[in-house]
Amino acid sequence: MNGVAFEPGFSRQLGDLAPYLIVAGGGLAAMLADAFRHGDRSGGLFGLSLVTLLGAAFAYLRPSGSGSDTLLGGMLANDPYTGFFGLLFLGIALLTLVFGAGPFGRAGVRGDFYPVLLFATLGMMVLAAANDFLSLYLGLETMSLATYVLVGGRKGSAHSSEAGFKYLLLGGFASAFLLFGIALTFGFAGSTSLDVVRAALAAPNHEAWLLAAGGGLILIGFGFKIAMVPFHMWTPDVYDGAPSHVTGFMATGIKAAAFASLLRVTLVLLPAFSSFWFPLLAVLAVVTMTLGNLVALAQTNLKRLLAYSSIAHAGYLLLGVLALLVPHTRQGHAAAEAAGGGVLFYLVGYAVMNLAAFGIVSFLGNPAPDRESDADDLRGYAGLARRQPLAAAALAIALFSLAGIPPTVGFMGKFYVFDAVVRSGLVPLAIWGVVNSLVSVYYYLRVVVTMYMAPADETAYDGRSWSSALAVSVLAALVVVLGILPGGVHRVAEAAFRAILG
Amino acid sequence: MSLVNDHLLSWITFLPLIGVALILVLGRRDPAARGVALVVTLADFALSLVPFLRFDATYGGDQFVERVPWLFDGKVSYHLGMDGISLVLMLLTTFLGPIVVLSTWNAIRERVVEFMVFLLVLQTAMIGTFFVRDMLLFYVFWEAMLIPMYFIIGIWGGERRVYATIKFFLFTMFGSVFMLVGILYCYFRAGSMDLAAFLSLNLTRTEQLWLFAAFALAFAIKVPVFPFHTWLPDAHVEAPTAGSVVLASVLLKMGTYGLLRFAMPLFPEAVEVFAPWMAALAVIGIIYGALVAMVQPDVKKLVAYSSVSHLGFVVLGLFSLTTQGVAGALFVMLAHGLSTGALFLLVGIIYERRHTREIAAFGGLAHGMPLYASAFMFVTLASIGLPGLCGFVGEFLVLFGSFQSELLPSARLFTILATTGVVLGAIYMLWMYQRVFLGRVTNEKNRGLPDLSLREGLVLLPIAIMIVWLGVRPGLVLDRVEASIERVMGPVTERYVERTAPEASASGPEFAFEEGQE
Amino acid sequence: MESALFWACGGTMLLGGILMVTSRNAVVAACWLILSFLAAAGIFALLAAPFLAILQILIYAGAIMVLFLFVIMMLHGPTLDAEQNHALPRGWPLLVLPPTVIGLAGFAWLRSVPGPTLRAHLPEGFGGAERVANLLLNDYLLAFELISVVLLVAIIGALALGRVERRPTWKSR
Amino acid sequence: MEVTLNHYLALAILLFLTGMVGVLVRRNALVLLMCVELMLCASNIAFAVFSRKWGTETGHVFVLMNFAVAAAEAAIGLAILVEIYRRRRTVNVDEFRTLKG
Amino acid sequence: MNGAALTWIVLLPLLGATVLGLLNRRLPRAAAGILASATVGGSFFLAIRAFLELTTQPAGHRILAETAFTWIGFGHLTIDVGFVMDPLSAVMALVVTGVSFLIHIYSIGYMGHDPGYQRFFAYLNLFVFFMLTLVLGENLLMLFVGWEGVGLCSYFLISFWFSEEANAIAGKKAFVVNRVGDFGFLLGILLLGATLLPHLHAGEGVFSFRTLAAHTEVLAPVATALGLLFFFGATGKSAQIPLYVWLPDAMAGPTPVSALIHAATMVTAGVYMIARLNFLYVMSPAAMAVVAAVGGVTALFAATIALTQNDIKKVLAYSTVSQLGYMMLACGVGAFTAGIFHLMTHAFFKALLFLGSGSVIHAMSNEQDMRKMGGLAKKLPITFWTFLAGTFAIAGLFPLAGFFSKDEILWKAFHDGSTWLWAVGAIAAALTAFYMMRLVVLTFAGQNRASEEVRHHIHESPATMTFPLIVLAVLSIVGGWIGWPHFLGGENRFEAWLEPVFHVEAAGHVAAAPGHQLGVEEEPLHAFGYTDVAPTEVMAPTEEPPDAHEDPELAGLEWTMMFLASGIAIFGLLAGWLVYSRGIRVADAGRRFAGGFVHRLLLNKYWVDELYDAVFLKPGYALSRTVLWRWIDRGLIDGLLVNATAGLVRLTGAALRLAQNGMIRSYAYAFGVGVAVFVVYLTLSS
Repeated sequence: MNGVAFEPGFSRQLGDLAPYLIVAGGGLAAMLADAFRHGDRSGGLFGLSLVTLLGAAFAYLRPSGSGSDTLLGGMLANDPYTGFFGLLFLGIALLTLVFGAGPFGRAGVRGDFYPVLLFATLGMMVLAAANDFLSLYLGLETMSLATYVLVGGRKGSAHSSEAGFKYLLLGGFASAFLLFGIALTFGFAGSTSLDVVRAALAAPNHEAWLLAAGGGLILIGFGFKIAMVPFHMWTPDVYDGAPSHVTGFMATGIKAAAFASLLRVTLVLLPAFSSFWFPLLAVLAVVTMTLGNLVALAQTNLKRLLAYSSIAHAGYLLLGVLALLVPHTRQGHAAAEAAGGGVLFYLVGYAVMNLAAFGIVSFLGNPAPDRESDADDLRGYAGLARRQPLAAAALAIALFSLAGIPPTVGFMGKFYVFDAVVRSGLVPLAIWGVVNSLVSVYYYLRVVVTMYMAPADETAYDGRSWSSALAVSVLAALVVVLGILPGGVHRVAEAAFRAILG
Repeated sequence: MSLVNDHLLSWITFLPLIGVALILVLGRRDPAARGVALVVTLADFALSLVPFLRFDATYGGDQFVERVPWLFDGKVSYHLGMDGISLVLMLLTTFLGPIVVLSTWNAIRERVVEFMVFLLVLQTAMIGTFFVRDMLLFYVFWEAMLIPMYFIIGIWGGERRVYATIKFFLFTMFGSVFMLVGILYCYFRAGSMDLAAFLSLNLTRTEQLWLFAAFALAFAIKVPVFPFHTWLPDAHVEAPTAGSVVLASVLLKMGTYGLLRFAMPLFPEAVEVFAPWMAALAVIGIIYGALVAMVQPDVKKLVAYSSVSHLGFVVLGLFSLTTQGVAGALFVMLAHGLSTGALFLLVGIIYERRHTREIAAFGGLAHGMPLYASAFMFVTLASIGLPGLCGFVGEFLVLFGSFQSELLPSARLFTILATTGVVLGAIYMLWMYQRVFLGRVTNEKNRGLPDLSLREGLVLLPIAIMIVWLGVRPGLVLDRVEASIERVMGPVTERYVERTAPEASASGPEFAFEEGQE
Repeated sequence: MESALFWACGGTMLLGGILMVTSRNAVVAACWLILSFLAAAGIFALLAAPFLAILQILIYAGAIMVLFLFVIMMLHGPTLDAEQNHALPRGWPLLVLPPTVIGLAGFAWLRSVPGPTLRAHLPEGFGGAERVANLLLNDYLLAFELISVVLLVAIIGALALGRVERRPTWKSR
Repeated sequence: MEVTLNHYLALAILLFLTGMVGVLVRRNALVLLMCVELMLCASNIAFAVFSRKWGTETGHVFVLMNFAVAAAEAAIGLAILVEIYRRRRTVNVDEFRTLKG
Repeated sequence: MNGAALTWIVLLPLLGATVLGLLNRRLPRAAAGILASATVGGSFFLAIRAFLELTTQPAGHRILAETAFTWIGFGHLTIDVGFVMDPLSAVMALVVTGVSFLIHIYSIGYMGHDPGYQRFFAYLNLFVFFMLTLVLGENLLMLFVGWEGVGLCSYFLISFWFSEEANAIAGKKAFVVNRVGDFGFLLGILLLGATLLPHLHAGEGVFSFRTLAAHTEVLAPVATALGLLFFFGATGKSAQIPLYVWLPDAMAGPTPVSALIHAATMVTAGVYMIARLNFLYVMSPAAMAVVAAVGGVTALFAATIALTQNDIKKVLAYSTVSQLGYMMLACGVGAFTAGIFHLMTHAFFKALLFLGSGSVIHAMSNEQDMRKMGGLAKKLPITFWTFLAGTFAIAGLFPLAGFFSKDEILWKAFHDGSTWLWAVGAIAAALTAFYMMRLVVLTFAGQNRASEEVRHHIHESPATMTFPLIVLAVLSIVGGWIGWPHFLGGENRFEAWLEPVFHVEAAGHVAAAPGHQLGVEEEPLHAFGYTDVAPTEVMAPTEEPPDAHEDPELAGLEWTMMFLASGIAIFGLLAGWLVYSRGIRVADAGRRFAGGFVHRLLLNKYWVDELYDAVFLKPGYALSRTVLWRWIDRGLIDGLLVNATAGLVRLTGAALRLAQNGMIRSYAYAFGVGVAVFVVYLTLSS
């Protein structure tokens, strides 16, 4: 029995493992540094984390050293898809760092924030790269556990603890389903490796029922993470209770990671999914976006509003996944590429615009990041356009983008996804999708109305942070730039997806 | 110079955006923003005269074409072009640009920088919409128009501005999202977003019906065609003067322009089926708009409903499916742009002085403000289609076209009903005029109001000149659009020629919804 | 023999579970759960997983449940006011409806498919510490490393969240 | 009657559902956490039985990992619970509802 | 002669109007009056020159044409801006410019103290411009431009004193009622265009009278529809039933306006149009019959109302309506020449009467109620005598202008129409004579009934006002002589002059004959005279003109009818004189006739205004306000479809929000339900 470590190419694999190693090492270092640091300043930790993230990003950008498709005996995939998402997660983490801690480590930010954030990022990276249900599960749990800590970790906040507990309990609940599903899949194929499962599916097998059930339960597990109805109930409460920068991290990172993994698993379990689960999934996608948008209409809390909007967006993204499940899409390679590339692009765009939004919510809550309430009450945004025109403009751009109005990245994302949906012949779904985005316009506009058209009142938020402002400005600019010139990113996304399409 | 020459349309489109950059660079100083906006819009107008002068009226296709691949290796491209139809509507837009800027001198005192920025962005989006020849790009410009207008109404509007602006936004979005699906479907079928590729599609009858419905809904809401019009009065009443002017003069034309440019040539078979329905809605709009305008207590609302009526003529002209009718429709678009724009400017002027638009609050204004009253009367006459002013030519051509239309079933009935709009138009406009301007001064507040100032006169004068010019020499427009209209309407009229030549085909004007999506 | 053991262990497990769910007192519930876990060790043993059986007792029944008991005691009052009289809320039949449906469907489904007998030949030392450890440190090296990260997160998290100075150090590798 | 894979699977399902019922009906946060543990344990049994079926220890590794995850989850969960208890003096999950709507 | 003469005839007044309008009060009052009069005078002068030039041409070639530019050119459709003068438009142009010139001069005095002096003249000049466009326009659409333009000026001038709400309302009413007529006119134009366009070459002016006349065979099938539509337009402008209601109200304008626009010129535009389109009408006996009937009934109807009115201008207004009915009657029986002849003479004497009444009103300090007048003959001698001349002229006393024209109409009605049309006309003539005499008696005879202060200010008007009176009085007396009929030994130059335009009169009867079809093979009738065909050939169908001066039997009949008509006129005049100067009791008895109902009926103008108000205006307003706006717009569309849908969506959202109750267990429950759905779905589908 030869272990992975003794494979001949292991040393070369190390180069490809560098991103994971760097982030893990950075996390450890941060943990230690936190333990031994003195005083309240955490500038060093910030620097360390920053360097870690940049280093990992750099490592991703290096050409692959091993030339192998998988790493560590097939546990992790080593393909552009992984790199695409890895870079996305690192970017998200970087921005979360800026929003959460400020440039020099904001006073009052606890030291554990840095290592936990890095570990969560590591979990996402592993999840996106996982080529084996074991690594998938562990990546997921690493990410989740770290996120529980981040969510519940606001000092002295009842909301934060409550959100953390809700997330943890329901997360554990969902993990159990996922785990059971993996068990059944394992029972079907005799291995947890995705490659083996794929091969087992190709061979004739009379135990397809195991796979069908297992696939369903896995879908439920992912459904929880991506906030698919009816597994979405945690989303608003947790988004609301978590510190704003963490909410941004969750809304963008976790969703992207879950979709990254879901797409990979989908492609593996495609026969089961498309024959068994397609109609139900279609219904749930429709219900997801509809419910998300409808309930968002009734919100007066910006974070909750964005939470419901994120549920709705999960619905749009699911449409892209559905397009993959349609038989003739699968046959036409280009159509499948369009669908996957669309979803990937959408995730990037969604990250950009949502981070911009949460970034603003986060820094408006300054200078007391740990106080009980965030800058989340819509009324506090009244007259923001007069007090902080830049922030208001950036938030407005982000919201228009979320609503899918050109020329923003949100529109292009919808365009790519709906294009794929229409190509797969799912025109009614596309119609329902656009009707939903119409409904969503209403509540996004309401926020803009409050910022631009309502008179300011005394309780209005007025936090400031130049670094966050800079980051948000860059993001807002990116929203527009990617809305006008999406071609490059989309090409990369398509290429990344092509890698797992096989 | 070739940098400008080869990209003339881009320059015209994006010059206002350069103005935006300039305003932002200069910082938050109001006078500078106003100045920059005025200079930029003037420059844009001047620049827009270049293609006007160099335009080849004998050629109906696109001129000054620019095409750069954008997405999907050029399946989606940055494709601009200009034919006669685009030319005249673009000129209307650039012509009104400086006028609108100038009209805000007193009306907009708060957040001037933002206002000018939004105005210029809007200008770019509107001009671009007339030029684009790529469907995705068209959709981008089409939707992008909403944002600045949304802010203009929402920030500088009246009491119920938020309701109005959201209504405006949602109504327009409501239609256009279906159009987006339609565009995507055509793209899927054509493999390219280029308008030319769409035009060469061979769609089945069922496809055409659905797609036309999707496109037409988007445009009908924007026009607005009855019964999708209710956003318009609200938007107009709440919008600041400049917003109303742009809204009425240019934005509404987007809908009819879209029908003409896209919905009709792309789906000729469906056009035939839908033409009677659209014409019926148009006629209803004409009469209904006029009747409802008549009973409005608010001057601006009255003018808004009159827009519904006028644009009914445009739609009727388009769906007369004759070149005369279409030319008339185009002309009404221009005429309505001028006259209703001027009406809104005039209403804005009195609103600045009195801070009300209630008809009942006025009376006898002609005593104190003879110049203003004369100007208002002049524009009123243009609006009700007095021969010799611009309104008549368009309405006449529309009616003429629709009356002799052979493609539109019961065209004559529609025309006869539409003609009553001529009577009703006179009723509501003159009645309003009588109540506002004539009679004794009953309200003391209406005494001693200053008459038109020099600036206000300057704002109105160019419009007045154009109203007369177009009324007396409509050839200015008609000559330039003739070839283009024939080309654009080609797919529709060809079918007729094809069909009448051998024998009549069996297709009746029934909906084929039950056939469903293939 | 195997059959009897299965029914005994399985029955015990299920009983423990049900009693845990229905007992008002959290301490009692924890005890029932421990019973259930102990029985689970038996099941593991039956399934040729001796290593798992041992760890089940050590970690689950031992460490984790001790932690639970510890926290229960710390949080004063093992029984909730709300659950003073009945562990189950009113309307619980409605609440257990979805699990019941799932269960019925599951059983219908299990009955409809043939159940393979578990008599496959197993290699020597199957499920023993050595073989498992070998696998863990070779093929699943990544998992092994990752689980350490998970535990690390748990440690940091628990430290940061709970502010309880003495954290469960027993969990370190 | 011979014990087949389906019997073990049925046991796992039953245990899983028992845990699920517990999550649905109980109000004591601690019991809720325990119920989740029971559900994880049920999954572990499923893994073990499939490992037995295929004669591979992959399932065992999975179960092993699961122990650690369960422990980590319990640790964090309890830590949060302690924090909540400090503020609210209750572990009744029905009262954890300041966030809603 | 300068080629641009026609254009200048039209443009001169526009020039004046522009200068006056732009400079307005910056222009000295004197200069304004002179400028306005001068431009119209210039037009008059040019019109005379053009007319003289026309007379030098042979009968079939009396045509002057100028095309300025193509107005609307699109595809096949060409509409030019151009002017043309043929015998008919020459007559019209002369009448228009001439009378306008006189009235401009009159206005210098009459409006002397009005603050809106310059504005008044601007409008007046603008009116002349549009009227000349109407008359001289080369095509139907130009006619329409003028048609609309004069309506607009009429609107301006009626509501000239806009301080009075009533004046403003009257102006609006005039415009709107005219627009109702225009509805028909426009439809006629559309039908005409649609019918004609497919038969034309590119560049051929589709509405050009020349084209129309050349394509009568194309128009024949739709002639009735066209005739009726155009006539509907004419009922608006020329104040016929049912659209006459605006004209009496239009008396709210200054008196010169009433004289010029609402008596002499604009209101006759409808008659002119029908005469101009005579070739169309002769193809449709039905349309002709309608025209005749409506004209006759209007003549009688308005005359009865005029009997009871007390406002001096109102009497004249109804009289105008009545006289316009005469003209229509003439056109309707195919006597276009007679109609135009009466148009001209009417322009003279009705302008005279209005100006005279203006002089009276001026003298009476703007009093218009005849009951407060009386005995003015001595104080206003010029006014009185000229007014009397006008009265006799309108009554149709030989040999005043009215006699010839009215007699001709009655004769034609009898001869070419029917006895009942003649009877209607005759009764109307009697009534006309009666109420005119009533007016003269109440105004000029007896004692003055005005207040002391008013009486103190009574004085004869200045020369600028009396001069036009005198000129018009002379014209009213001698103006008819150019149409001295053959049977009285005259030559009827007027008829001869218009011959080329109306030569189809006879042909019309041919066409009207049952069973006769205007075949394509037949030489089209070149009514407009732009034909290349030699005049003799053109005259071919009219070898037998209906003058019948060679037929002694007809002449005898004509004599009889003439005496009858004159007798009627004299009877009416005498009756009026007797009733109102001596036997007031007789008048009282008349008032009490049939319980006073008839009197009330007439005094209230048959309640037609009230009827229209109740049938059209009020329901229309209520429909618009309540049903369309409140119910459909706000209620149905905005309320139910838009806001209610939006509200429903929001409500659904709010309701769904309740599910998010914050309880972990319910979240888990939702999760569990979801799982159950999955499982059940799987069970069912496998």
